[in-house]
Amino acid sequence: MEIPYTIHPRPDTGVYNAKLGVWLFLASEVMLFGALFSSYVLLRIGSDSWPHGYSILDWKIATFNTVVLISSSVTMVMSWASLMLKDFKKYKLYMGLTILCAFIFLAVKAFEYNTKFGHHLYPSTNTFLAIYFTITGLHGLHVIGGIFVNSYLWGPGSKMWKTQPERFTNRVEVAGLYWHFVDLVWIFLFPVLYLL
Amino acid sequence: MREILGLPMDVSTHGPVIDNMIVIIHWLMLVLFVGWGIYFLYTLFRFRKKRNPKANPEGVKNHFSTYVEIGVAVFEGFLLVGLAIPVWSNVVTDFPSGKDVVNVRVVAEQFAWNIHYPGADGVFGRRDIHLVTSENPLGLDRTDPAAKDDITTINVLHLPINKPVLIQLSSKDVIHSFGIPLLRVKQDAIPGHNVPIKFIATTTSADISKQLDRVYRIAPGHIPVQLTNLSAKAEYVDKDGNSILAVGETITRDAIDAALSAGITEIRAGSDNPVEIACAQLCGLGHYRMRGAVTLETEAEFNAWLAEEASYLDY
Amino acid sequence: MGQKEKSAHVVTSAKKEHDKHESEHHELGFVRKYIFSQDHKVIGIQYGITSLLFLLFGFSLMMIMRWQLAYPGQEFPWKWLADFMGQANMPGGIMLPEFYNQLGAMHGTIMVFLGVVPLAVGAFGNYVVPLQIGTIDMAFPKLNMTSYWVYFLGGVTMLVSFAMPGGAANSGWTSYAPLSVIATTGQTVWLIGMVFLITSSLLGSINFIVTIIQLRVKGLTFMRLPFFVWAQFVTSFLLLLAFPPLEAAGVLQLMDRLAGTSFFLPSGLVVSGQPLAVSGGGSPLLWQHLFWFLAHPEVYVLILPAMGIVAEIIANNTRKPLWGYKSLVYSAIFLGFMSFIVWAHHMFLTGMGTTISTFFQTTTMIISIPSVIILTALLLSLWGGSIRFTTPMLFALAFLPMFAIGGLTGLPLGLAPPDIHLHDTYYVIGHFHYVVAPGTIFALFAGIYFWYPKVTGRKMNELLGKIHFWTSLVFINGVFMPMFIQGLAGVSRRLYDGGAQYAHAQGVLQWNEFMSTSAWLLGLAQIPFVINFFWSIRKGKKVEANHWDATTLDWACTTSPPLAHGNFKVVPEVHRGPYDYSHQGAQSDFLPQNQPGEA
Amino acid sequence: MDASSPEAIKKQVRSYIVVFVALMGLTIVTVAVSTFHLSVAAAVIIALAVAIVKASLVAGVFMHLISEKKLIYATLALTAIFFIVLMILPTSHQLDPIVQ
Ligand code: HEA
Ligand code: HEA
Ligand code: CUA
Ligand SMILES: [Cu+2]
Repeated sequence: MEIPYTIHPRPDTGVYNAKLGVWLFLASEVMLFGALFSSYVLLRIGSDSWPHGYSILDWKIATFNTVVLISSSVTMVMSWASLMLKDFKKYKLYMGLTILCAFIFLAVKAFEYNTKFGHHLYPSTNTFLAIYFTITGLHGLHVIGGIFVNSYLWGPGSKMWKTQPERFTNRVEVAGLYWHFVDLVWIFLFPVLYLL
Repeated sequence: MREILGLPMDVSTHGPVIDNMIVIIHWLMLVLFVGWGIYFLYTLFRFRKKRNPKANPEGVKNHFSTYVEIGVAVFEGFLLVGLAIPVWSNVVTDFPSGKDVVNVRVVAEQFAWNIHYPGADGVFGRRDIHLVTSENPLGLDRTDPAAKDDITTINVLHLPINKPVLIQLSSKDVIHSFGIPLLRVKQDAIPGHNVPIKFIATTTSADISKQLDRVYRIAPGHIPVQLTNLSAKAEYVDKDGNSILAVGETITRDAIDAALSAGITEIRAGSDNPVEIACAQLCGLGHYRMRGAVTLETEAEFNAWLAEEASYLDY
Repeated sequence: MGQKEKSAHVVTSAKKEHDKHESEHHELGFVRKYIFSQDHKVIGIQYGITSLLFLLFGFSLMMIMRWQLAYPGQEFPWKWLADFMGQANMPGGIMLPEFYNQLGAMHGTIMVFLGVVPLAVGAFGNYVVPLQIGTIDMAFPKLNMTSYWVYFLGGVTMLVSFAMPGGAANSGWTSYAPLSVIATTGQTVWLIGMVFLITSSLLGSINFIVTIIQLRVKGLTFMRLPFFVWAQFVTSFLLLLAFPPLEAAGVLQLMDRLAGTSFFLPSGLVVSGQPLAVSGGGSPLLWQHLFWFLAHPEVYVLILPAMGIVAEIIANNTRKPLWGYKSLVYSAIFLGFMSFIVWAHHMFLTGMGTTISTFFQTTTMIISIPSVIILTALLLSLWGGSIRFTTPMLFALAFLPMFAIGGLTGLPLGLAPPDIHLHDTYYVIGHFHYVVAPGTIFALFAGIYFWYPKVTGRKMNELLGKIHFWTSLVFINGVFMPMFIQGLAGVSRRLYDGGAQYAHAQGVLQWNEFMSTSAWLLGLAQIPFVINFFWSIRKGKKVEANHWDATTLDWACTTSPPLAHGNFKVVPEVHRGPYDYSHQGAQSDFLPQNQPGEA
Repeated sequence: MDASSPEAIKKQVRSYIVVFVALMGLTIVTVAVSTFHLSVAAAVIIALAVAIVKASLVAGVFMHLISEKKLIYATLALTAIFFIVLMILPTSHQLDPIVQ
């Protein structure tokens, strides 16, 4: 016997298992980042003075990274749409672009960290930098996680397209939900850390 | 109920209200527990399989339990609105000020209570963490004019009775909790925070000590008393009529040995320092011994003590 | 979800592959079958054994501590054990305060995160939930396996922490900053261990929620779910949404410890006479908020599955439906919801103004109402029953008054003014042990005796079970009842010498010896259980698949159902509510959920 | 209409492009606004408002939330409530301490 609803939605709930699963996972992620944002608010309100993000951090480079991450979100959803249109070649292209964008994002982030360290700005320097490094670091780990998942789906995992195309499309959709969430977190991180 | 619960003696003006609440809630708990307990035991007896081989799936039909639940909810509502909220608000607002108030600062550290009186000028002197040494645990800057007359002690807190006391509580390192069970006072001492506490004590330590004594069993190799300031409340003599312990005399290990060899196994004794600061928050390996002694005394005695302490300061 | 659910068919495409997979299943080697198994039943048993061992370990730590509490500063009587714990911890057989604090922190951590939750959720949830909803496995078997092994890793990490320089974590299970930030290396290991345990719980809870929502068989509407499944369902949501903030807090504390940040360190700290060289600007209370945001819901994670087990056993052993099934379900949901907004009742004495304390006092009083309703419903379920006093039933029955004592003593703590006197005294210790030990642990014992025949096909011995029950009941009260007396007298918790220093404690100190003796006797009282547990695997009385004449689907499948998705030969279909006992006009006194027809 | 038909997907793809352009535009808006150095309150409100709009676009369109099932909404609503609790309560404790 097989576990039901791994591919097709259950009629009364309207979703397949993995989709519900990933949304629940994202719910827990909301609480994870929520706690960090809450810490940010509490520490900022409790502090005597708080630096403006733009006076310490490089908002230009971060704007560039925002553009990169948003673009990767679009390519991600396009890769799924390509599968829905049964165009595997295009899927490969868009997924490849998504992964590329993720790497660019990380490279820029690494460069940013490096300049900060070069100026002797560390997490231990002050609370602002502490929270900056912690949240962006955690976000960066999520990006790395996304790279692993997406690379698997781009490379070895894509064999499934031949045997179980529907299931594979579902997998890409689920990975996409996660990836958009990573983008969504950055959409808040960017103004909160760099612009305020 | 108060006696059954074994609440310690209460020597503050706001304490009785808290005790009352504790008592009232325990009445509620008792009624609920005994009521349901009787029902519970009766049901187990009445509906055991032997007596009731066939169950009746209908079960209870009446709404009695709903009324009980509503009753509990209403009572809790009353406790909340009628007592808890106003009492708490009373505890944390309207802090006394003016000349009549005894101002003390308490700074906790691992594992001691640093007590700081503002001295004759009524102003606390400047403190600086870089001045902290083992002689000057508060980091008091004695060059500050306001600090010159400040009195500091460690683990020794003297307070007058019948006068409003205002304590400013903070901590140097980790979180401690400033608890004085007999005064019904407890407040976490959190580094980076400064929390005011207010109370009025009603009884001197000497009077409390007179009222509080109990019998200690003594046995070889098993001395229950770790307290240095425990003194006898009765006269103990050996067979020959030689005094082992006189009233008010401090109990030593030697005295215990002597008493044991005289066949005495119980000693009535009381503490000279019955009012204590007990650290209530885990603060490290010395948490268990982070004890301060509070001496409640008359205003005259208190002022005399302050004067004596001030005389040790060389300014 | 409506009463009339659309049919839930097994997908046809799965059938095509059926044969192929069937052959695969027979080829599973020992390792895949029993160690890295993906079958929910094996995983459930793995969780069960591991968590029972941790419970025993956590209890042993406490029995050692109780020696120090009864006879402060005296030499430990068993030299080999003192030697085993090391000269650094017990020089000359005398326990050091540092070591006492380690034992306390680890007792709390192990009992909560490695003992009770994995047993209640990991073991019972895993084994029973898929069976009760009539499905063949959890929704994500690989994930299920992962969560067990991550839990295992977390457990090993916690054990390893004892070998760190300075020993294990010693800042209490609450790990309040700044104490925990300046603590020895053990704290870092504790944090890493917690990250593992949190990850495991998150994976597990996602799996449970998806399983319960998606894999219920045809006819099993939400309002026909056994209460146990409901309890697990609500529990999973608590784990899912409350744990991440602790994970965040753990990351922040790791940063404070390893990267020199000061999230929880305010400016101007002076530790051991030296100004602490950190940037400062942090908040110690931030840790407390994030910790209790998890830890309060966590206590309902401890109690809800226990209530679920007790409900199943009461319905079965009274031979009648649960009284007020709907109110039980709604109360559990409401309880779960409210448990997210009461947490600061652990923080009344951190300096709360009137407004915020009013909020938390009010929510705390509100949350006690659903507990009262659940308990009332369980008590009323007894009325009119035909009560069989089997061993599981005895434990389930004892749960009721024991939980009542624990719950009722929560009330004075929930109001801020009495909490001034009672906070961080032994009264609190008494309060929560009554809910977790004679409460939850008893319910878990009940569950073990109840589902043992399902797992092994044999019954545990009734006589040994009854000896276990009565001795445990007596001694566990002997341990915890005097705590209220000490607490009311004002004795603080976490005292290395049990309060021997304090004048106000002198009148109640004599209880320490009594409590310790009771704790050791409670330890002895577990021997019949352990013997029974292992002896019955081979020698217990053989019983049929539905030994207790129960109605829920877990009893509709065979004894120890075949592994690898083999729970049910035919997918069952559900036709009635979960507890159709003593149905009027029916021939037998129970109608299984999958029995068609009106009667 | 079948949401997975090629026509429907193609229509969706067009909406992805629109959203992409909108997201880029909004990014420029936040950055531009931040160069005015408004008061903290105003800056926070504008930045958060823009971020929320952007996030809704991503969640609504890219994550298909606008056409998602009730079950997912319920889960997210629950999460949203506790998220708000988490954001508000710790800080309100900080803002209501015991002071003289
Ligand atoms: C399973 C765990 C569990 C449960 C269910 C509860 C339930 C409750 N708890 Fe408890 N609590 C803990 C575990 C638990 N607690 C732990 C672990 C701590 C300490 C943590 C630490 O500091 O280390 C703690 C601490 C704690 C505190 C902090 C105390 C302090 O530190 O000062 C408070 C304060 O409000 C509190 C309140 C409550 C309340 C109001 C309930 C309510 O939900 C209770 C409602 C129940 C009832 C009201 C009972 C109903 C009874 C009847 C209807 C009678 C029936 C009679 C018969 C059957 C005879 N708890
Ligand atoms: C779920 C939680 C849980 C449980 C079940 C227990 C169970 C017990 N606890 Fe614990 N305790 C805590 C959670 C728990 N505790 C916490 C959180 C703290 C606070 C820590 C801190 O201060 O930070 C604490 C603190 C605490 C203290 C206070 C220490 C102090 O303040 O200094 C004491 C003192 O006596 C104590 C005693 C006991 C005892 C005697 C039991 C007994 O009831 C134990 C009974 C156990 C069993 C009966 C299990 C037996 C298991 C088996 C027999 C398994 C058999 C195995 C196989 C078959 C394979 N506990
Ligand atoms: Cu200071 Cu405990
Ligand atoms: Cu709580």
